[in-house]
Amino acid sequence: MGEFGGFAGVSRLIKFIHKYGAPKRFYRLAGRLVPWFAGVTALLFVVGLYLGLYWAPPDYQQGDAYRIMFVHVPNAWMSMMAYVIMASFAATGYIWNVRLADIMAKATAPLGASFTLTALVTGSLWGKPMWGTWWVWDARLTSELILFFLYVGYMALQASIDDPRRAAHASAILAIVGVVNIPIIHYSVYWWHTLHQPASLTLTSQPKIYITMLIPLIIMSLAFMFFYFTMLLVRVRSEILVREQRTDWVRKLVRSKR
Amino acid sequence: MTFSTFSQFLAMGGFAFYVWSAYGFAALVVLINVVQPIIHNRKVWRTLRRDLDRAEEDE
Amino acid sequence: MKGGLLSAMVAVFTRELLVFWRRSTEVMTALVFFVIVTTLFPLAVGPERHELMLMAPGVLWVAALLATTLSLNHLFASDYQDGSLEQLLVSPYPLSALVFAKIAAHWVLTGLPLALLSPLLAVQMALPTKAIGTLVGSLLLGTPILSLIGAVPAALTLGVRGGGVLVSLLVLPLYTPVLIFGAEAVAASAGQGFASVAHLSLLGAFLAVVVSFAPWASSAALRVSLD
Amino acid sequence: MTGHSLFSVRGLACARGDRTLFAGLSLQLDAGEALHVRGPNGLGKTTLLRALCGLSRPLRGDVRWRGERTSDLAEEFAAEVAYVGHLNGVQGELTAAENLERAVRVFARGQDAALGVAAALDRVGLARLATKPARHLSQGQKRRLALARLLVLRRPLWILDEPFTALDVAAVASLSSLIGEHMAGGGLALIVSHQAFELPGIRDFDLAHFCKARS
Repeated sequence: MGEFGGFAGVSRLIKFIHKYGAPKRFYRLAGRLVPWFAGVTALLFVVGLYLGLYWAPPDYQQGDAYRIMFVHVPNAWMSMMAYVIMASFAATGYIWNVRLADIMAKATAPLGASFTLTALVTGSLWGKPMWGTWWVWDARLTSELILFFLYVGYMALQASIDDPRRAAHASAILAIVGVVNIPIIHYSVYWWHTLHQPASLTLTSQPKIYITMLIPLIIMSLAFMFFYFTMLLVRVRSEILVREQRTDWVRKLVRSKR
Repeated sequence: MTFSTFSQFLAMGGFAFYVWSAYGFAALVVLINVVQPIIHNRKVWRTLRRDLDRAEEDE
Repeated sequence: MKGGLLSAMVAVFTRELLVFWRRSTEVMTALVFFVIVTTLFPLAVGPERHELMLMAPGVLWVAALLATTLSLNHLFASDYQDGSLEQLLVSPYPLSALVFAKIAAHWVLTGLPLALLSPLLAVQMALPTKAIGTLVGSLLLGTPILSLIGAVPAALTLGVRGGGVLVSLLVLPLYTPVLIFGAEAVAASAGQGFASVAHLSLLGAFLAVVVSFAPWASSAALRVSLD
Repeated sequence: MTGHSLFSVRGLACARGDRTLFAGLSLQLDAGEALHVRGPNGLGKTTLLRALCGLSRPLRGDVRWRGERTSDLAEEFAAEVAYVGHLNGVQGELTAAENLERAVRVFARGQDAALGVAAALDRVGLARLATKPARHLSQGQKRRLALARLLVLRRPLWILDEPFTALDVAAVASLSSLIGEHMAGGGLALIVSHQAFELPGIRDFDLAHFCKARS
C-alpha cells in the first residue's frame, strides 16, 4: 500500500473512497436510492418494450425476427460491461483494501452471468430462423460463451473460499487476469471465425441501422443498465449486513427492526 | 402503425415462437434476478435476528 | 545484487528439477495422459486416414491443453504443504522472479517433453510430414504460455476445497487463444492455404504479453493464498 | 528517525476474515532483546508473527525497521529476517544437507553464510543424517533442520513460531542457548511458545492485552 501513498492525488482519492465507501454510510445511501433506480428501470422497460415490439417497423430482410435484437444486444453489451466493472471493483478492493469494492465485485458476478446467459439463449433463438440451426459457431456467440465460462469460474472461486477477504482478493486477481485476456480471446475468436466462415451472415452486420431501430435499442440498453444498478444496490445491501454483522451499527439496526 | 390487429402483433410476422421465447427468457432471468436477492435478504435478516437473540440470552 | 538474484533463480530452478526427478512418476503422468488421449481418438472415430488428418491439429492441441492442466496441481501444492512456499515468500528477492523460475522448471518438465514427443503422435494421427515441424514449433511456443497462465489459478486454489477440478474450470477458458493460434498454425501447414507464420507470430506475441504479466499475477496470487 | 528502536510496531491491527483479532498493538525491540509472545489459543499470535515478517497484510499499523516502514523496504527487510513457522519448510525429496544448501542460495543475499552447512548440521545434531532424504527424518529432526536455517543465514531478526514443538528436552535447552547466543551477538528475537523455556533477559508480551473482549 505504501507504494501508492506517494501520489497526493491518489491518496486523496483513497481517502474519499474510504470515507464514502464506509459500508455503514453506503448501506443507508443505497437504501434511499433503490426505489428511484427501480422506478427508472421500470419506466425504461415499459417504453423500450413498447417501442421495440410495437412501434419500430419490421426489418426488410429479417421481418419481425430482428426484434430479438432489442434483448440480445443490450444483454451482450451489459455482459461485457459488467465484467469490466467487476474487474475494476475487484482491483480497487484488492489494491487499496476497500471492502465495499470487494462486495460490489462479488454482487456483480451473478448479474453479469445472467446477462451473458440471456445473450446466449436469445442469440440462439435469433439464429434459428436466420441460419436454420440453434447454434452456429458465430464469433459473437462463441466469445459470449467463453465469457460465460469466465463468470462461472469467478463465482466458483468465490464460493469455494470461506474467508471473505481471501475470497475477494483471490477472485480479484482472477478477474484482472480475465480482463487482460478478454481482448485477446475476443480477437482470437474473430480471427478463427474469419478463417472458417468467411462469407457467413453475422446477425447485426447490416449495412445501416435505422433510427427507428436505434432508439428502442438505446432505451432497452439503458433499461438493462439501470436494472443492473438497481439489483447491484439490493445485493450489496444484504452482503454488507452479512459482512458487518459483528459491528455495533448492524446490531443496533437489527434490534430496531425486530 | 406497425401491426393493425392484436393477433397480428402476437404472430410477429410468423416469428412468434422465436420472438416471444427470447423476450420470455429475458423476462424470466430478470424475474429470477429480482426475486432471488429479496429471498436472500429475508434469510439474512432472519439469521441476524436469531444470532442477536442468542447473543442476548448469553448475557 | 544482480548476480545474487540470478543465482537464487537458478537454485530454485535446479532444485525443482531435482525434486521432480526424484519423484518422476508425476512428470510421467502428464506425458502418458497426452499419449493415451491422442490414442483414444482413432479408436473413437475410426482409422480413416483423411479424417484423422483433418482432426489431428485440434486433437493434439486439446490433448496438450488437458495434459498441462492436469500437471498444474503439482506446481505449488507440495511446496505449500511442507512450508517451503511460505519460506519463498519471505526471501530477500522479488517473488515474481522466483516464481518465474518455478514456472520455467514446470515447462521444462511438462511442455518441453510434450513438444518433443508430439511427432510420434502426429504420425499416429496421420498428420502430413510437412506439418510436423510446425506442430513442434507451435507446441514449443504455446506450452510456455500454458504453464505461465496456469500458474495463476494454481496459486489461487491452494488449500481450497475441490482445488484440482477448480483449476481446470478457471484455466481452460483462458487457454482459448493458445488453442486457436496453435491448432490453426498446424492446420495451415497441413493444408495448402495460409502460411502458418502468421499464426505462429500471433502465438509469439501472446507469449510476450503473458511473460510480462503472469509471473507478477501468480506471485500476487500466492501472497493472497498464503495471507 | 533517531530515537527509534531498531524494530518498532505502532498501532497494528490484524484480522482473520472479517473479525478483528487485535488492534492498537505496539511493541519495541532493540539489539540484544527478545520477546516471548503469550496468550491463549485463537488470539492471533501466529497472525501477528506473519504480519510482522510480511507474510500477511495487516489492517492498519506501522511496522518499522531501523526507522523505515517494512512495507517500503520490502525485500531489503526480508534480508534481515529469519522466519520459522509452524511448517518446517523442509523438502522431503532433498537430503538434509541439500535443504540447507538451497536455503543458502535462495535466501542469503550477498553476505557470507554465518556457518557452513556441515557445521550448522553438526550444531543441531544432524551431522550423521546429512545425506538422508528429509522425508525419512522424524518430526523433531525436521524441526531441528528448520532451525539450522537460522544458523546458515546471518539474520539479525528471528521470528519463531512455536520453535520448541516436537523437540526433546536436550534440544529445547540447546535451542534456548542458541537464542541466547544470538541475543548476546546483538540479535533480536520474537518467539511464540506455549512451552516453558529458560532464557535470561527475555521479556514477556501478553497479546490478550490488545484483544477486544470477545463475544
